[in-house]
Amino acid sequence: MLDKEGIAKRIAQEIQNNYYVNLGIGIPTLVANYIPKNINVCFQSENGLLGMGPFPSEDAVDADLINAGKQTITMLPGASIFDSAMSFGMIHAQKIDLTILGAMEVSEMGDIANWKIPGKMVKGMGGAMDLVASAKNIIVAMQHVNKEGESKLLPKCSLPLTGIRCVKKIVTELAVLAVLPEGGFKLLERAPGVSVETIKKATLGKLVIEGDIPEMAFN
Amino acid sequence: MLDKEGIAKRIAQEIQNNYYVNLGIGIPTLVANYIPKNINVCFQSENGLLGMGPFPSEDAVDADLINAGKQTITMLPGASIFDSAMSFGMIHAQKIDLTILGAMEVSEMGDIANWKIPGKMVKGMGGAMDLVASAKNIIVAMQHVNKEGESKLLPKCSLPLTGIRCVKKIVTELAVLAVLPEGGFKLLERAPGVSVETIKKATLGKLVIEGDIPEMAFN
Amino acid sequence: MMNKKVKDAESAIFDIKDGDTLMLGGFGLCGIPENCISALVKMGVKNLTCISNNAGVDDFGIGLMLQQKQVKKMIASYVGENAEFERQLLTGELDVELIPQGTLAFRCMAAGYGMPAIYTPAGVGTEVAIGKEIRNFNGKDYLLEMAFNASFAIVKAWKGDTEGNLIYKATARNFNAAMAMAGKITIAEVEELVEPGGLDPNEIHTPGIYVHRIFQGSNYEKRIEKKTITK
Amino acid sequence: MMNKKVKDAESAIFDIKDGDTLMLGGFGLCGIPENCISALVKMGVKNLTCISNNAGVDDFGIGLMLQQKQVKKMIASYVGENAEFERQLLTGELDVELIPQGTLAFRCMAAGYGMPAIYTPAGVGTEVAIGKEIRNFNGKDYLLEMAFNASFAIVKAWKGDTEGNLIYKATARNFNAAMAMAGKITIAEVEELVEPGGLDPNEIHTPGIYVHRIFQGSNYEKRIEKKTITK
Repeated sequence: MLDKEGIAKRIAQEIQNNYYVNLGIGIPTLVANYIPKNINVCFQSENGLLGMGPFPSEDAVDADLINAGKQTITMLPGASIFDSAMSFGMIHAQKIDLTILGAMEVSEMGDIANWKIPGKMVKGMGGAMDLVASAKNIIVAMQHVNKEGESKLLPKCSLPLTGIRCVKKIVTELAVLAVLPEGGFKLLERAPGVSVETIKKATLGKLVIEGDIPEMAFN
Repeated sequence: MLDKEGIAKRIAQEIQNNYYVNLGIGIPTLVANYIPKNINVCFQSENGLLGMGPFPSEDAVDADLINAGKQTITMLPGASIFDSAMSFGMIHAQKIDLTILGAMEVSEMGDIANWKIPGKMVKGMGGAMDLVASAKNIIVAMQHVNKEGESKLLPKCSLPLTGIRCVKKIVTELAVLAVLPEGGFKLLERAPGVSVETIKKATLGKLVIEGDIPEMAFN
Repeated sequence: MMNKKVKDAESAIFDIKDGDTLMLGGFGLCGIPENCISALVKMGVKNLTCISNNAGVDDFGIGLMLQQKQVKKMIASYVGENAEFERQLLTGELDVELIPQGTLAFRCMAAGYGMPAIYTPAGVGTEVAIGKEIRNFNGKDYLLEMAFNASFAIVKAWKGDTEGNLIYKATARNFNAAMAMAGKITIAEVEELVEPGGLDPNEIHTPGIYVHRIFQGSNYEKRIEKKTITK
Repeated sequence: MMNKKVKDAESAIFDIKDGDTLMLGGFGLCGIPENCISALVKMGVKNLTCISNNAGVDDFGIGLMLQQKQVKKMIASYVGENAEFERQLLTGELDVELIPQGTLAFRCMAAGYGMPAIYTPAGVGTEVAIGKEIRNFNGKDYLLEMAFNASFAIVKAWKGDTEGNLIYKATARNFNAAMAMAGKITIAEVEELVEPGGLDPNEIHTPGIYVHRIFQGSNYEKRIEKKTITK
C-alpha cells in the first residue's frame, strides 16, 4: 500500500519529456518532487504562470508570486506570466499535455466529482471544471476509498460532477487503473504488497482484470 | 466650397475633450492637423497603437512603428501598444468615442459603402467593417459627388455595403449633414459660399432642410 | 492626452451606490485592490453584487465587506477559506453563484472585447450547465456563457501612468487584466503612479483606454494566504 | 525546461507540405516573418492556403510567394498594393476570401483560446454575412465566425528565448501575437534569441507554450511601405 508520497512518485513516472503539466492541490502538488532528472517538464499554474519553480527561501518570499493553491512560489528561468483569460485560453486550447488532480469520486465512464458535497462543502470548482473539460490527458491522484471505507471508484458518481468522460488514469494507494473508453476501470498495476483481491473489494465500479497484474515498479 | 484640408478642419471641430478617435485613410488622416490646442485627444491606430503622434523626423523613422495606413509614425508620451485582437476588442467594446472615415457612398439610412467596386476594385475592407459595426459615433469625410458628378448621398447604396445604419454625420466640400434615425440627410451647415440649391442638386437621397441653414464657422 | 488621476480611493469610488455590480481583481489575496476595498467598507455602500474569483478571508479582502454585510450576491469560482462567507451562505443572507474560473475570466474578456457571449466546454454535463444553451462544434459540446455587464471594475496594478496605462507584477496580474477591460467604469489603484512617458508602451498590459480613474494607493499590506518556504 | 531552438528557417519549416494552411504574421510589411517567407519560396511548396492580414507587395513579403504561384487561396482583410495579386485574382488563379480585420484577429484568438467560434458585429448586413449564422444579443446582430484551424502559424518577434517565449516590438506585434497562439505548429523567427532567463517573465507577450520552433533570423530588410516624415 502506498502513502501520499508513493502515489505522487508513481504518477511522476507518467510524465514524459517536454510535457507541460498542471498540478492540482493536494497529492498532485507532491508530484513535482519526483520528476526524474533527465525529464524536462514545465509546470503551469492556472492563476497565470508557466515555469513554476520550488517554494522560495524565506528572504525570497513575494506576495505577488503565488500558485493556484495560493502558496508562495518561485519562477524558473524561462518562466512567463499571463492573465487568467490567457491562462484558461491555453488550457482550453489543449496546450497542457497532462493534468493531475485529486477527486472525491470517479465513475467507470471517466466522470469526475471533486468540487462539492451538497449541504456540507461549498468551496467552488475553481479551475477544475475548465481543466477537466479541456485536458488531453487527465490522471487522478486519490485514495481508493473514503474515510468511511466506501469505494471512490464507482459505477456512477453520487456527488455533483466536475466533468464527464474525461479521466484517463487513476493512481491510488492500491493500484494504477485506466478508464476504458467503453467504460470500466482496467487494472494496470498493484501497489507493492497489495493483492488483486484487495483492489476488487475496494472498487465498486466495473473492474476489468486481464492476465497477471504486475506490481508497480519504483527505482 | 471646401478643399480636403477644409473638410478636415471642419471635422476637427467635432472632436471633444478627452476623446479617443480612430482616423481612417485619406481626408480623415488630415483631421489630426487641426485639433484645437485646448482639446485632449488620443488617436488609436487599429494595427495596435493608442497615442499615435505625428510623422517622424528622418532619423526617427522606425519600420516597426507604422499606422493602419502603413505610414511611419511616432508615439506620444503615454502611448500603449497592443495586438490586433485587443485592438479590435476595444473597438467592438465601444471604447473609441469617434470614428472618422471616408466613403464611396452613404445612404439616407446611414448605410455606408467604402470597400469594393465589383469588377473594378477589390482591395478589401481592412478594419472598416469592424469600425462601422461598433463605433458609437461615425463621421464620414468625403466628396459630395464622385468623379462622374454623381451624388454619393443616396436613397440606397449601389455598391457593396461596409455597414448598415451606422453613419451619424457627413462632412463634404459642400455641407455638414446629419443622418436622421428615421432616414434622411438633415442639412446642418453650408460650406462658405455654397447655396442650399447647390447642395440640393448634389444630393440624391432625401434631404431635410429646416429653417435657415448657417454657413460653417471656422476660427 | 488624458489625465485620469484622482486623489485617492474615496474620490475614485465616490459614485458607487447601493445595488451596483462590481468586479474586483485579484486571486486569493494576491493583487486585490486593498485601498478601494477599505474605502468601500468605510463608505458603507450595500446590496452589492461582487464578481471576483474569491471572496477574501474572514478579515481581509472582500471578507471585510462580507463582515459589514455589504454584499448581496457573490459571483466567484472558489470561496473556501472564509467562515463568515460560509455562514452567510448557509443562512441564505448571501446569494452565491459559483462558476468555473475560466468562465469567469472569459466573461470578463468578452465584455472587454465587445463579444456578447462566448462558448466554453467548462461545466458541460455538470450542474453549471443547467438552464444554459449547449452547442456542439466539431463533435464537442460547449456552453454559451454571456459577457459580464458590470458598472464598475476595480483593479490593482503595480505601475500606472496618468493616462490609465497599467503594468501588473508577476501573478498579481491574474483577473486584474481581464476585469480592467470589462467595467463600464474601471478604477485602478497602483503602487506607483507616473507621468505619461514613464512606462514603456511595449510593456503595458492594460492600455489606458480601458481605465477611467487611477490613483496611487498606500499602505499595502499584501497579506500572504499560504506562506510556503523551502526548508 | 524545453529547448525549441532550431538552426534556421529551413529547419523550422521542413515539414510544411503542398496544400497546407499557413498563418503568416505581420501588418503590411511590418513584422512579417521575412526569413521563413524566403525559405518557403526556396522550398517551392505549393497550393498553400495563406491566412494573413495582407498579401505583401509585388516583390516582398507574401508577394514573393504569389510570384512563384505557391498560393492557392488567400484569406486576408486588405490586399491593395499588389498588382500580381490582382492579376491572379482576376484570372481566377487565386482564390481569395476577404474578411474584416477584427474577424481575422478574433478567429486567430479563438483558436489560441480553445473557443470553437466567436460572435462579431462586423459584416452584419453586408456580403460578408452571406451564408453565416446571425444572432441577436441585447438588440444587436452578430455573425458567428469559426476559429481558424491552421497547420502552421509563422510569426516574427523582436526577442525570444529557447523556451519559445516572445516579445514583439512596437506595432510589429499586430497579428503576430494572435497567430502565435493559433497554429497547431507555431514557428517563430526572432531578431534576438536568448537563453532562458534572458527575458523578464512579466514582459513576455507570447508564452512559450504556444511556440514549437524558434530561431534567430538574419538579414532583416524591414522594408517600409510608406515612409512619411515630418518636413
